Amino acid sequence: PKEKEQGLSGQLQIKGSDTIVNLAQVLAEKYMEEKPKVAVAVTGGGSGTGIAALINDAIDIANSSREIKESEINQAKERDIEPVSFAIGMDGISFIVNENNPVKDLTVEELGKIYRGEITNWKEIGGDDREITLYGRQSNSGTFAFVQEFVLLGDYSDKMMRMNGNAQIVEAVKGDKNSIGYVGVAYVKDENGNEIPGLNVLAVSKDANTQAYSPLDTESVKAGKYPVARAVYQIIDGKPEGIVKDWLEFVLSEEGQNIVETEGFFPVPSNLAAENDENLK
Amino acid sequence: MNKSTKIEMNEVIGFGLLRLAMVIVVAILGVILFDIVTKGYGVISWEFLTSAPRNRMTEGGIFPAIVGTIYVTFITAFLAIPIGISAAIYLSEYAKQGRLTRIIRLAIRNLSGVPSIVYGLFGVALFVENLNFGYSLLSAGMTLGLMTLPVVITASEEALKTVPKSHREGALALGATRWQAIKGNVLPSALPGMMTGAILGLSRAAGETAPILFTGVAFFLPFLPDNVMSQFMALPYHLYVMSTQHHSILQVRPLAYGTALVLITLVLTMNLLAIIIRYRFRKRFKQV
Amino acid sequence: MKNKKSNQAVFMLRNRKKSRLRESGYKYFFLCNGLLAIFVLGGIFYLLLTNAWPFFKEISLKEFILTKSWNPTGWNGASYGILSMVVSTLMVTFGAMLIAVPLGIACAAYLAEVASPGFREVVKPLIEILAGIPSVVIGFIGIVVLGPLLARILGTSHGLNAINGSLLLSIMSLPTIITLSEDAISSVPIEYKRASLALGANKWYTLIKITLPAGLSGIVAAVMLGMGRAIGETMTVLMATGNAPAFPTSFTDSVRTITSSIAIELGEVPYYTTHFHGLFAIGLILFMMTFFVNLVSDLILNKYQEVE
Amino acid sequence: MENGIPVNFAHDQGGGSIVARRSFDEELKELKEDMLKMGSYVEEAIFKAVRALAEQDIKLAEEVNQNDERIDEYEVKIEEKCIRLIALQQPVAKDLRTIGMITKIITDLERIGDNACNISRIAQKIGTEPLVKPLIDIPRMADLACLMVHQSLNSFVDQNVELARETAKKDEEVDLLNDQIFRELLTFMMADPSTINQSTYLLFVGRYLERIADHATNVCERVIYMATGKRESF
Amino acid sequence: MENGIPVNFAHDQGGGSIVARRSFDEELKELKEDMLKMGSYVEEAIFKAVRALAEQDIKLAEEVNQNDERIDEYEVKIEEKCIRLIALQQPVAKDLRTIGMITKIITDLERIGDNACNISRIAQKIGTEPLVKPLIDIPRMADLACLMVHQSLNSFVDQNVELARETAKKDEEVDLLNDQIFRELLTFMMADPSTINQSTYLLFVGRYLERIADHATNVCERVIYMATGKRESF
Amino acid sequence: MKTVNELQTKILVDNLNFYYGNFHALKNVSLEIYKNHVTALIGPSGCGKSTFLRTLNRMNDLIEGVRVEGSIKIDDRDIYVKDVDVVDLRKQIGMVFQRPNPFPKSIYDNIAYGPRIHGTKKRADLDQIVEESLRASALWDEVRDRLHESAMGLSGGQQQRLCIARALAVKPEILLMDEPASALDPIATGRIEELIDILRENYTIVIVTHSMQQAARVSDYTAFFLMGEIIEFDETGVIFERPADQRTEDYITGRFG
Amino acid sequence: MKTVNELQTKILVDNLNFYYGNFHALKNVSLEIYKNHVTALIGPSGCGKSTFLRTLNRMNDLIEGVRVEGSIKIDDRDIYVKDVDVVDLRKQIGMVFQRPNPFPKSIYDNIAYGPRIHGTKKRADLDQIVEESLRASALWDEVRDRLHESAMGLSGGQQQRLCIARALAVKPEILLMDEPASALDPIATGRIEELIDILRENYTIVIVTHSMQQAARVSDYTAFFLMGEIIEFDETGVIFERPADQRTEDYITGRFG
Ligand SMILES: Nc1ncnc2c1ncn2[C@@H]1O[C@H](COP(=O)(O)OP(=O)(O)OP(=O)(O)O)[C@@H](O)[C@H]1O
Ligand SMILES: Nc1ncnc2c1ncn2[C@@H]1O[C@H](COP(=O)(O)OP(=O)(O)OP(=O)(O)O)[C@@H](O)[C@H]1O
Ligand SMILES: [Mg+2]
Ligand SMILES: [Mg+2]
Ligand SMILES: O=P([O-])([O-])[O-]
Repeated sequence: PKEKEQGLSGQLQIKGSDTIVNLAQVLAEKYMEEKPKVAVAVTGGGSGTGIAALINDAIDIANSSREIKESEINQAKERDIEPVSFAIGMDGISFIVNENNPVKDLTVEELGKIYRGEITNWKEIGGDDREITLYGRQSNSGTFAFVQEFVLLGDYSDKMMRMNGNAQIVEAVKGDKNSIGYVGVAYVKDENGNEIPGLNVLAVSKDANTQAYSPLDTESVKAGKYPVARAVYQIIDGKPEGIVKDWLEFVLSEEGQNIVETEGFFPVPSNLAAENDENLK
Repeated sequence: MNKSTKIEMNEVIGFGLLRLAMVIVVAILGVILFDIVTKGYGVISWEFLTSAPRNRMTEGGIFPAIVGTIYVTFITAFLAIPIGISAAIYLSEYAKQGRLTRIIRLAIRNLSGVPSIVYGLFGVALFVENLNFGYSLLSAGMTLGLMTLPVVITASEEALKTVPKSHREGALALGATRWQAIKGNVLPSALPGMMTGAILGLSRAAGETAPILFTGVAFFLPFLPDNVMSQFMALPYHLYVMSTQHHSILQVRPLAYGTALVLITLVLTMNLLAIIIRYRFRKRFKQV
Repeated sequence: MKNKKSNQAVFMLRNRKKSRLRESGYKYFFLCNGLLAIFVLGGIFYLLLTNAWPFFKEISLKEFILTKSWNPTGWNGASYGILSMVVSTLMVTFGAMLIAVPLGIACAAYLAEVASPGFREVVKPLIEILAGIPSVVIGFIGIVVLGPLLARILGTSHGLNAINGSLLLSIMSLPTIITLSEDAISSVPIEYKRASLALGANKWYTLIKITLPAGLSGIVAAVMLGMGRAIGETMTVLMATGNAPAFPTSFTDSVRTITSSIAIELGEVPYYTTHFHGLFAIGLILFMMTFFVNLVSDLILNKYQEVE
Repeated sequence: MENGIPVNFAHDQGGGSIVARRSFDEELKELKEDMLKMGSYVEEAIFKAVRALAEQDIKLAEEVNQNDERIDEYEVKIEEKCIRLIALQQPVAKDLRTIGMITKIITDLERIGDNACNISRIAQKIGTEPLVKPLIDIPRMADLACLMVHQSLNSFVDQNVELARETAKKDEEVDLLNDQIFRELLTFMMADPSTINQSTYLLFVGRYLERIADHATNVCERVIYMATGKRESF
Repeated sequence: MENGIPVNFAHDQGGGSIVARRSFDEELKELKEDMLKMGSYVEEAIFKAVRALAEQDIKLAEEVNQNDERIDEYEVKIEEKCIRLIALQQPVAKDLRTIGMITKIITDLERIGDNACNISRIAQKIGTEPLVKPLIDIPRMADLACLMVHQSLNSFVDQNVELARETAKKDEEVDLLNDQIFRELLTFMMADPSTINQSTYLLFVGRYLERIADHATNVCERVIYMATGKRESF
Repeated sequence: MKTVNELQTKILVDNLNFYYGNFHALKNVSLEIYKNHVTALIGPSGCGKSTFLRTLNRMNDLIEGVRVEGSIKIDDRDIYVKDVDVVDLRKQIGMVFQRPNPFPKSIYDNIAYGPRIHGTKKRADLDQIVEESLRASALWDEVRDRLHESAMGLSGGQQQRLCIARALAVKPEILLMDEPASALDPIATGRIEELIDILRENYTIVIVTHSMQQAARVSDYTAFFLMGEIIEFDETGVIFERPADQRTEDYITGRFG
Repeated sequence: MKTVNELQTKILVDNLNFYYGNFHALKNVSLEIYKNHVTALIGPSGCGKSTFLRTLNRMNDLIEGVRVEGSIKIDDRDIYVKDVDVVDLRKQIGMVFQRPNPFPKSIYDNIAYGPRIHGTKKRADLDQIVEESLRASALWDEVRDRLHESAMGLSGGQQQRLCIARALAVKPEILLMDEPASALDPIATGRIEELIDILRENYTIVIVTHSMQQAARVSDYTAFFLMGEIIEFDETGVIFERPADQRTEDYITGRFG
């Protein structure tokens, strides 16, 4: 009976998305408070890394800030791995510039041009006469992939500096007047949900004719008005069982979703929540 | 007289340049150490050293990383030292001049030049994949062990070489077998030197990141590894994470400095140990 | 006397097969350990090669070497060219050597020839300390101290570029160059210097004309080894060079070296994909580059020891 | 001993460490002993020769003749030893002077021996033919010469300059005796030409003894020179 | 030369490299030359002494006496050189034997010189007192002795064993001459006792010349021994 | 030099040829080494003296690519036949090297080393052996009070005598010495020579030296080597004073080449 | 030994004291060194011979913490006063070391090194100096055909003569030699000694040696050092045969200590 009280015991290996690594870590800390016999290991490295590790059967849960690709599913299946994705929250990808940059909003198309290297000077889009320095993530990043898929629709400029993590981009942008970068929304907010100093979060509009929204504007993101919002996932192998199941239940519970929100993300929208429930059974 | 003053001038200028170079190098070292020590010092506390990271790693300490580094270094040592010393004994005591020996030596020298990231690749291919050790202390430790091997071999052989040939001949001429001569006359004299080399090699291993990156190190582990198949945290990787990937780098920068300070303290303590051993070893030989 | 006779030539009578067997046992045990070095090196080469092999089945060597861009996740299909990263690597290394070689040799000369023994005793361990500083720490310094500093000095918007990498790599390779060059200079027999001084040459002249030339091969070998270290260094460049995969055109460009490419991408790739094998292919190239450098320094060192 | 390290502990008994150049010092000592031995043979030769003459003992004279060979051999042997020692041990300073001295002293000794031999030959020639007069001065001279030889060697061995001077001074006495004998014999011969043959022989004997004393004086002079660095003439 | 390296090129003229032990060989050569020089003095002394006797030239006799010192000094000098050379250069084998030989030969030479001196002293003692008979055999003996001395030295320098043997054989001749002189003088003395004094002196002269020849023979014997390793007795 | 009535052959070398790879280092060397005598090997540098010495205790076995032909018999037993135990052979034949090479241990442990590896374990036995050996090498009085101090603290000459003591401690019958005094000053050299003089009574000694003078001072027999051949072997006195061969003469008089 | 009518003082050392830190290495040394003569310095190891030799060309200046008192005059000029040009001084005083130490350059460059640093640049001049120096050191004939080969390929004795030639090339008046033959074999030693014998005609030579025999072979005057003091200074013959001081006698006869 004592065992039951104390709950499950064992290890949980989580790896992947850098965007949500901190979220996962906080979740893990909280979870372990409740289930002290469970040890949760969290490792970053990027969504691709996590998925790769899952495919390589090295971990229990992969964090991903993008959907798993078809090709990855196929690879996984080749190895008898059955990836099942759970959306655990929403993220608005935030494009950021230095605080001294007069540019306040851009269209998705402009962003695409900037990152493809077609626009190289801020003056082309209403800024000062400065060459643009591009900061982005590395190819293992889900954010990288997401932006490529939904914003660029092409290749990143090879002048883009591939930073190792969201935070590094934030730091770089703060220090670089010419910069533009993209990070998960959680990285541009402080504990109280306010914009952190030293940078501007650009408002993004779908096209020249629509209104631009800021990812800091929770409501519009939730409402799906922010054009570069995405879900973030945890992917597991097969049906959830045991600790994994327990963990996912915790994450998707109210408590879990509160943490998601305090960490700067947005809770799982209902359509996805239903899918999750389906998968959890 | 004129000419000789000219000569003096070139001496003054030349040595001035040399001195300047020295100052620059020492200054670099000074700046690095000063920066890390002054900024890291404030963070160091008992709690920092003995607790796990908390609250998105913005609080708490680096205990699992310290322990992980120590564990992985031990595995490295277990692999590299016995093999390294044995190989050195072979080379210095048994090997005959020949193609095989030449190849072994060449292999060792090249191994020591192989980039650490290539060891990482090798570790992934061999330990993680082929031998199926997975992401674990064992994979990482073995990878580091192989990387350290050439350092230990070279240093041990060097130490063996400082033992005069006459000690061996003296023993053999008394009717000692080869192993007796090595055990009784060569190893005792060479041991401190071997230890020096081994420790230097290990200190390098303890500070390495690239080889463990894909073989077993974890971003966050709230617990200590309990067996060799566990993942682990390590100081260098922790520092890497804290300075490039953390949620809010600026917020944890003091912790990063603290980690850097602990890391270099660990590494430099090992170095210092090696230097001290060597110094005493040299002194002993000087008496000779 | 009789007694003595029977004692004579005992060496004939005993035949210690057992102990001889044991002796050769020891020998073979140690031999195995020695052979391990070959196995490891061979193993590295073999695994690199076998893991790179599938890659070369898909991508021709020519394409691999001559294509500038390395973009396995390219929008219009992957491209696997290492030219940019090889050039970046060489550039950063070259820059590092440009700084480290004169500085290192000068320091070595200072330590060996000018410094008082007390100073030397203090500074040599310090240099070793410099060697002992882990590369992440150096990279960290590159990000937090050197990067902003460079940005200010160069007037660029950021400091994560080839110069930063070169400077950090020069710091990484300085200890190697200094210590080995110092050894080479110190091992120049003092008799040479004495002779020169006794002929009325001053110390500077002696250093330039006698000591350095006499130690040259050792110094060259030291430089080569330092270079090897710079080429193979991973974390520092990964953290401090900006990692832009573009073909570099100047030292203020951000660059991505071979090592950082591997370090970045190895984590993300699903195993046994073309990309995965491609990383082993660039690992192989890196391995061969350092192998070559080491081989050359080895040859120099060997020759130098022969002369001695 | 069967089980122990076979060794000669002789040199260890002193309890101290071996002194430097032990073997050289020993060889030098041996050399001096050889020289003294040779000296004693020479003295014996003089003594016996003169007795053979005085007592007309032909056999004794014969013996002296034979022993002379031994003396000659000794000289050769010692001289070779000296040269060998110099060549092998490279002595310098006092050691070298000592060995140099010995090579000279043995030459003197050998010549003394020759003179003794000459005397014994004369004893043989005279044979049993009655002596022209009983020999008194000649034995006295012989005793004196013997003494000189003996003392000169001692002065060398002990490095005793005083003794050397004293001994050298005796040469005068010998010379006087010789002159006396010469004159006496001349008188004899003139008085009785039939004694001429024998007297002539005896004249030679005197001359020989005088030469012996001269050689002993030589030795003394050398001892003095070696010790003081000054050449004194007697 | 002011600007050049000051140097003595003498040794370079051969065009080849310096031969090993050049200085030692030179010193050895010098030593031999000294010995020959000493030999020539000795020959001169014999010659002059006998002439002084025959021609009753007291001044010449005096000269011989004085020159004897020179001979003695030569002996000392050469002997010291020999010892020095052995001590400094550690010669072995033939070199050592040669030097050893020289030390012995000069002893012989010195004794020959002494004998010559003795003769000249006798010439002084006889003074202008008319000679009992014109000297014929004595100069002949002297010539022979001189020749022997000369040839013995040559045989040494040239390592000529044949010459040494031939020379040594002459000793017999000298001995015969001496016997002849002895008998002759005895007859004289018996016939006329007033000649006893002078005759005795001349007896001694014969004896001295005979000794000279003996010494020359010694030298020859040594040359033969050195070359052949065998002792031949003459 | 002692003239000895009865010469017993201790080592008989017959037609020995030795090759380092293709280099013919010893050519048809035949030699008798007499019991309780000192035999000196002289000859110009590189003539094969050390090589020859090392063939006697098979130290050359340690070098690669060497080849031995001919026979060496010690006490009538060939040491180059198959089943000879080299370890025992070396025990029987002590060796002293050019440079004093004490182990960096205490004086006591240096000497006890040999007996220990050959099985003597008891302290009392070892004590006795150490004392005997040190006495035999005329070092006892100098070191008796510091047996447990490091041997490295001894002077060069003392170290060399220690090495001799170390060799004696395993009770060899033969002592090989390769230029044992060449690293020593004249005074220390003198002591070593005296020691050899004492040891000759109980051991058969073969000594390599560069100096004819030294050979003459210490040895009874001398062999002159030239380019791997023995040119002359005779009593030392003969070699020293009247060598038979002109080449010997040239070498020892310093007129070589 | 040559007896010389008129002795000219070349170096006058007056009451010289030398300290290594607190260690008093030379004590009240006074000595005259005569022009065109060879002066030998002998004495036991550590007595200060080398130190003294190095005070003469101020090579000791290179050591830290040393102190010199007293005066050394060369040709009546004090070399320890302030404005002495040490470079010129060393040019005037050649030095030859214990171990042959040719530079790892060609024979030619070795010898041309000194003249070059002192300003001779013309090839013809250098050629001449090289030939002259090599002739003077009796090496010309042996190396004339291989001037541009490495000096390291010469034998030890040749190397030492090369070092002498190198010293001669800067046209010194004085040659200091610190045990110049101690690393050489007897034959090479003999050649060096002969060379000294030739050079004495034109140079003032000071030579340190450990061997009284060598001193006696090559030198005219000898100074005996003991614990930093000059115990005796006299003509070599006198020191060799009848030294005045018992300590000298004890040292040279090998009965020291
Ligand atoms: N290990 C080896 N391999 C090849 N040749 C060798 C070896 N050892 C010696 N030699 C050669 O054998 C010859 C004889 O060498 P050895 O050492 O016996 O000479 P040595 O007479 O002792 O000379 P030294 O007096 O210089 O000691 C030399 O020509 C040497 O070069
Ligand atoms: N650089 C130095 N620092 C301190 N002491 C020194 C130094 N050089 C020499 N000495 C000491 O000075 C003394 C004299 O040394 P020096 O080298 O002149 O002796 P030496 O007579 O040449 O001896 P050797 O014959 O061994 O060459 C020695 O006691 C030595 O220990
Ligand atoms: Mg040898
Ligand atoms: Mg010295
Ligand atoms: O770190 P990512 O969320 O961009 O994969």
